[in-house]
Amino acid sequence: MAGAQTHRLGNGGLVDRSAPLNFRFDGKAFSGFQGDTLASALIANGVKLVGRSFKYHRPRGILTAGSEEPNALVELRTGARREPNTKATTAELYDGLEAASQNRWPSLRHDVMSVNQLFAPIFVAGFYYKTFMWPAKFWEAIYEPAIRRAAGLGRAAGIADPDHYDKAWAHCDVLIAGSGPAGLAAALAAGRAGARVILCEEDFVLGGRLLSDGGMIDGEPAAEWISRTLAELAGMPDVRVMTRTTLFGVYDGGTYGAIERVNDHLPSPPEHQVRQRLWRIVAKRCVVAAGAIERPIVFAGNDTPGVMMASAMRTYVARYAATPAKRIALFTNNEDGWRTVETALGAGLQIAAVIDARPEISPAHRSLASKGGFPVLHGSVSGVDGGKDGVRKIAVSLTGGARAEVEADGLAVSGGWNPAVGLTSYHRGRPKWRSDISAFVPDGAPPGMVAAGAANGDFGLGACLSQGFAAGAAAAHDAGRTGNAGSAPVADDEVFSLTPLWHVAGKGKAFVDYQHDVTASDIELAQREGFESVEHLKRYTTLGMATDQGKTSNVAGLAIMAAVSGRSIPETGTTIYRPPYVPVAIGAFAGHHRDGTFHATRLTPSHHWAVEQGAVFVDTGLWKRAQWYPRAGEKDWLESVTREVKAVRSGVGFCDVSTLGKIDVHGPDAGAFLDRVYINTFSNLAVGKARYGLMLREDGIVYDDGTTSRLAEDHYFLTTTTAKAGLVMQHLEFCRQVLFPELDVQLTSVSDQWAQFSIAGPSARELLKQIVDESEDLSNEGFPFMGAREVTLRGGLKARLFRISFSGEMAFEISVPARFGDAMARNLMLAGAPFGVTPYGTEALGVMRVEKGHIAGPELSGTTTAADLGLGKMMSTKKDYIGRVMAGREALVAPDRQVVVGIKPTDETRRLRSGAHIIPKGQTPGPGNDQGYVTSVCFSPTLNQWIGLALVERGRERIGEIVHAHDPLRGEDYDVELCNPVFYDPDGGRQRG
Amino acid sequence: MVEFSWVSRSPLEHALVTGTDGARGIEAGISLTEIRNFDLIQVMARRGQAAELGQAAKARFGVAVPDAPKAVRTSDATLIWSGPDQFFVLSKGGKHTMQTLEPALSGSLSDQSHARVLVSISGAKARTMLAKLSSIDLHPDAFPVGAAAATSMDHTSVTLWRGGDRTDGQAVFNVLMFATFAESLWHTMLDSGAEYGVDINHTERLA
Amino acid sequence: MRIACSFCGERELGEFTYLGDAKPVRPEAGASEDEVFDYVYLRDNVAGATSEYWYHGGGCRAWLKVTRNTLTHEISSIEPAAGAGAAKVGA
Amino acid sequence: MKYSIFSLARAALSGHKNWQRTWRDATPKDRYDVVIIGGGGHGLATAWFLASEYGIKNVAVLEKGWIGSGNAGRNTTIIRSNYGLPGNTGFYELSMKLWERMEQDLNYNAMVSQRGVINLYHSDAQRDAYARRGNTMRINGIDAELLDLAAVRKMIPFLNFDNARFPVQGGLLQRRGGTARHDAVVWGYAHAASELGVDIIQNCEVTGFVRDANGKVTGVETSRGKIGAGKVGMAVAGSSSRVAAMAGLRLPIESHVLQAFVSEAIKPLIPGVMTFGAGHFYVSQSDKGGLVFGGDIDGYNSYAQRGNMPVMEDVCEGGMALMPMIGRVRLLRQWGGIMDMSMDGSPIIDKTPVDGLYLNAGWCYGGFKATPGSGFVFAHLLARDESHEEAARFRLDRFRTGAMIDEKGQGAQPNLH
Repeated sequence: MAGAQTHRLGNGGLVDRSAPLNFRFDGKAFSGFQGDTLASALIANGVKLVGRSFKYHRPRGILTAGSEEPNALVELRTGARREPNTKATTAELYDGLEAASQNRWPSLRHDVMSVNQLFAPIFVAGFYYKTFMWPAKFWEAIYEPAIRRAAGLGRAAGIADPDHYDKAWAHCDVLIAGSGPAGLAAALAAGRAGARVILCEEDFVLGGRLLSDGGMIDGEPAAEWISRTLAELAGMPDVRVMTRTTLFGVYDGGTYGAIERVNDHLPSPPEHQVRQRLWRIVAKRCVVAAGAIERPIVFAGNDTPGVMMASAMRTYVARYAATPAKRIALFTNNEDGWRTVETALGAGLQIAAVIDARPEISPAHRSLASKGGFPVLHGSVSGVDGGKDGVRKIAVSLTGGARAEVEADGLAVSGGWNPAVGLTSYHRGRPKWRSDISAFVPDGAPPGMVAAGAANGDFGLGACLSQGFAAGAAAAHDAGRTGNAGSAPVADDEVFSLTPLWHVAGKGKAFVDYQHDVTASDIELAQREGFESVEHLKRYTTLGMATDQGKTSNVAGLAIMAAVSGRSIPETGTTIYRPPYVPVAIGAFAGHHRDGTFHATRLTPSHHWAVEQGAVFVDTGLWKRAQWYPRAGEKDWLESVTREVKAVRSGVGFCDVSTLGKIDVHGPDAGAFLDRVYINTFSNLAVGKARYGLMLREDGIVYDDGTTSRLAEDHYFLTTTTAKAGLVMQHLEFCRQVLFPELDVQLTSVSDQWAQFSIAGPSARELLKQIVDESEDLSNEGFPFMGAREVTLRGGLKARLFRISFSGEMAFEISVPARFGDAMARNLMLAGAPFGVTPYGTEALGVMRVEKGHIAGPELSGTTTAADLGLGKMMSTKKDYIGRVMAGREALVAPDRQVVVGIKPTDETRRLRSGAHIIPKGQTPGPGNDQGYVTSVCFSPTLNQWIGLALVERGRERIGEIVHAHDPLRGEDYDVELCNPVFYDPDGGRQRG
Repeated sequence: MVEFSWVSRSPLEHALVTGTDGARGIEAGISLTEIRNFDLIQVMARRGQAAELGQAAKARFGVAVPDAPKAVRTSDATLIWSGPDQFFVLSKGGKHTMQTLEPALSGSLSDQSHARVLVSISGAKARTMLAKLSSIDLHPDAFPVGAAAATSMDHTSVTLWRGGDRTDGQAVFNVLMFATFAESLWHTMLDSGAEYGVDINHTERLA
Repeated sequence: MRIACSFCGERELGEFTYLGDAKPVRPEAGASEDEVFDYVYLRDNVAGATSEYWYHGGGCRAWLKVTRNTLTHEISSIEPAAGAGAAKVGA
Repeated sequence: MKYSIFSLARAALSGHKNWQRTWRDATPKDRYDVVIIGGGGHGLATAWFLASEYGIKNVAVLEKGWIGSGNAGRNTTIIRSNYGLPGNTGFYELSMKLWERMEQDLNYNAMVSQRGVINLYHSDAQRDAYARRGNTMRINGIDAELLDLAAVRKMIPFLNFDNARFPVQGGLLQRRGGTARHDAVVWGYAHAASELGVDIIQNCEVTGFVRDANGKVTGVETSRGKIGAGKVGMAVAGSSSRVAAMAGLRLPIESHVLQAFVSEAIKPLIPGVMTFGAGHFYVSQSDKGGLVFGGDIDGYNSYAQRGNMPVMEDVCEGGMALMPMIGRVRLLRQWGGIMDMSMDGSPIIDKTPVDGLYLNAGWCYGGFKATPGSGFVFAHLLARDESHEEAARFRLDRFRTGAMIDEKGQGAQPNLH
């Protein structure tokens, strides 16, 4: 067993002495017990120096025993699991734990950067805004890298997080934050009333301050009351108690965020389990029983290791049986601090003195002091003599001006308590000042939320229990649960008398924000320079911006600002409280949405067949589409694609086009409806016919295109582009439900119902004949270009057949119910074998569409008009339709607009690239002559050269002109000829034939 | 002349491996069963005709069509609310098809039999696992037998409803998901259930 | 945020898509360019309660008219779009 | 007071007791030549340029809260000039050039840090779009490089290249892009403007416009009384519609919430600014060590300055998809700003139909990088009564004429820009 736990009491505490745990801190071996935090275990081993501060690299010890800790931050774990800035005060000890101090070099004891303290006279708040400006180039080169290296705290792992996270939803009537007396009482009341309750506790043990402070409830010791209460709650099936879970935020509509540290108390998560889980909790009501945070007093040397919050000191002694010091002094301005004296005495520790800033103390405490044999000094701590190894001596300014010294190895400090007002303030509410406790308390809260107990500024045990119980009962009632809650647990209230004391003037640095090294004089400087608004103060000094978000520092900072600016604390106000309440791992917010499961994947009906064929896939939105089908011996994608295109143009090929959006448009007004959403007319389309349609946005710009067929008088089948499928459905529903509700039309997405294949090439009809029933007439007369009808396939399966062509060849699209899509691909291969059928992918599809001059995504850029795309003639003048009026605006019909043209390089061997710009030949490229750009390019096997489409100013008037393609990004410049965008079969004979 | 075989393949045929997945050595907390042989017809009322459609459907199925998010079982079909004035007719393959329903129901009908995959989820940890996928409150009081929801899982639209309990009293949740998303969502389900252990099956029988 | 869909009940924000202000009404056919411009481009952009269109695309695909306070996100009323479902609208 | 290492050292000797206010605490005068509404970066920069470039020093900046309390104080501090459309390209480059001399101009260290901005692409189509944009930049004399996969791997080796749903294929890099310390920009302009005589008046909310018989704006009503003005300039992005409404104007603008996030401070991890092309996520690391990141707007109109969880999750999902090494880094703080989302995603800097009232608005989520440029051209407009040539396309009537500047091609739907 490593280490001797020299500072562990012989008995007591909530640690399991039968379960010793080994751990390392900065490479040194120690031991602790199950039930320890890393901080309590370090204390039990006599470790005082645990970290270095942000700016001055001052030695720091453990200040608190909770999630408000500013000092004791470590790098926990190693390798890919290294977690920087982990609070030792909340990290549960496990066997084999490894932690390292951070922000120091080469070691914690000997940190070279502590030289910064020598420059402290210059490194005041905001000093960097006033210097490092000359020479200008030095900022990025010298100053900034140095600042960045010095700043930051721990080191992130730098390699992928190996652990898993997930996210879950929970629903309840009453959500409770905190399991102290108020939280447990709230849970009892709500649970008894029949409410569905979720109680979140960030600690791994339930009980909150009761675990450290004890007390008597309903006549029995607190520990027994906790057990009895937990047993009762465990018997309620709709009460869920979640430990290691922090409620971190409240969002709209009663949605709360919580983080559950499922397996952080283990070296690594067990197989199939997550490290952490993000909860989205939907609650009708929420009781915030998150307690309060004890606040420091600002005095010189208050950051010396060994200076600790009084409540934390007694938590370590009482809960963990670990002794931060043997001879303790207490500096308090309130009654509560004295409890640390009682706890310490009870554990057999020495009290060196109590320095009480109040004018009076109670007779009970006076007699305690005389019994304990320690002096009570009326006054304040004005300095601390000590260093890395802790406190040695404490200087006291006595009321009346005299000075005293106290020898002690630990100083407990209590400046009073600040209710945890985060959750109640996250909807930009500002807390209000309560002068009897000199603290901000919630002033209202987000809808459905209420604070109770210490979180509401009522610190007495009796008040916590009664308020918590009442809040729980009321919350259940509001949520419609009317069962009998019974009576509230009862306890006495302790006296809480406090004389505000924020800052003791003295020589030496007095820290307000420990982690960010913000001192009282920094706040005074900020005021002097006009940064009086609390938000300016925060931003100028960085007060409250550290990993603890000012939980221990903000109010003291405000109080000092108030004092120097001559305003009251409530006049000075608070900054805005922002979630999360504690920092939350980014991985938890992502859950399983990372790596290959970042987004869902959509597969076409023939996907697995294409995998068998060795297809290369491309991501298109969420789809995986076959991009091309390489064959043995082909040296690159271009060779494969060229083969596929040639095969289609000379024989026949097929391509899965199921990714197109497909919508059934039903109803007697279906035609009238389509007339309003397309620029062209569909009401006059004959049954059994298909027509290409173009729709605009209301602003007159082209939205989407596709082919729509009329399958029956009251049934159209509409297709959209792959990219816009979902959006077009949404748009059409808007048109149906909002714009044209008088029309009797129904819309259903049938995108996934149909596997759709394009079959293209001179042999397409011959191939099809093999597949459809022989009774089907596929002749040009029986089924002409733009025909659409149901057909029966051999074997009896019904399919929809469309005579439409994207490739420019004689082509069909055939739809079969999707579960037959795989069989369809296989059958097309079989049926097409005699014709040399070739499956082709999206690249070949793209090549053929460019050869044909069809527009696609790059031309449908959201800034082009129908006329820009050469489709202006489709715009009906006989009807109203979406986008009609705005399309007529002067800039959208201007003669110098960029319009689609074809381009081919004058050097036929030259490759084209999309994104090159078009400049008039002979001119030097500049903003004044940038006339357009290349939208789509391909190598055309048919023309045996690269061709492309471009958007070019007045392009259609300039056919035949040689212009310059300018591509400085890729260092290319060459001439291209503007040409008709239809490179292949411009008369369309092939597709009609 | 080549003989074609028209084999129907479930979108999950590749991904679904019968057996167990995830945690072993414990009784599986999740049971996932894909139901493969069903007909699913979406029926939408025409404007002003919801009542007529309801009457026709009642005549056909013997029960009132759900007018709120619910699933109603009849002797040979389940009618599942899918939106205002619209519902699904889910039946064993070949039972209620476009051909049989179109003449009987005066609405707009679309065949969705191939557009969806049907998975039923049960087991002691079913609700716990579904809490990772669904934002719907599945507490027995909030989502009793017959409750239904048109909702989303993993940003993907699904229809979720609670069927009749298993003979051992465990709740059964049915999910209709889009076919082209099914493999992806299936893997997400397996991931969500892995820590509880998952029993995987498929069946041709619609319960 | 949670939105109580008129048909599905209360659902989480992620199931909905926002469009915008529900006050502007699409001008009738034959309206002038100025009128349509006003409809398409100009907004009151109210700081306070305002009526707006949301789409329950992750659920029942109904368009909803939601009255929501843009300062607090509080929703005070929700009604379906006139043409949601099969109700007869107009003559 | 001149700021330098020497003044700091001198001040240290006296315990920093002699520093003056960074800007004067001015009391409103009866009348100014120009009143700027809005003490954010744009308003203060406008005032400084009016005083320093155009010699107009009788200027007041009215701020309803504390200066920098709007979007200037709650953004992700990115500066860049990588725009692709005429109107934007030249303007943002003008702004970038002003960033490059800001600290010397203002005698204030705004920590302008040109460590590069890279927009990653994940598909051929995205590459082509970036190629088009990058070439536009180059044609306008702006630095841009198109990196292929190998070059990105070399530059940012820690991205998820091998196990990604949408693998990175390359990126468009602007090396001169980077970040600046947002608050310091505000304070620097305030400091420098105040030194030139500009009155900066905090806690002064404009409640109405004073109009003469012809309707011309001749001053403003404020919470601190009536203030006369030769001209009034609005630079109140986030509140543009509300202030314009006081003058009877309706704008092509909606207010939306954009969330941003910062992590705990960690040692240097990320170079420059990176934008994920297959999801909504961009990130940089502050000098203090926090990862500053954000993503898409929440998508609904809001003045609440806070957002909801779906976007927060979406952003972190993007982050984890791009660089799963940040899984154990903790998100420290989440906040929201009000974006002045215009109908084409580009700003408006123009006269209004109301005589004497000038508009600077519609910055969407890109206003910070524009700060110096916006101040410069708005000052030009106010001083000369005509648009600066680099802002000539930011006209208010462009929506009426159809001359939109729509980089994303999303049309008149602000939440999609």
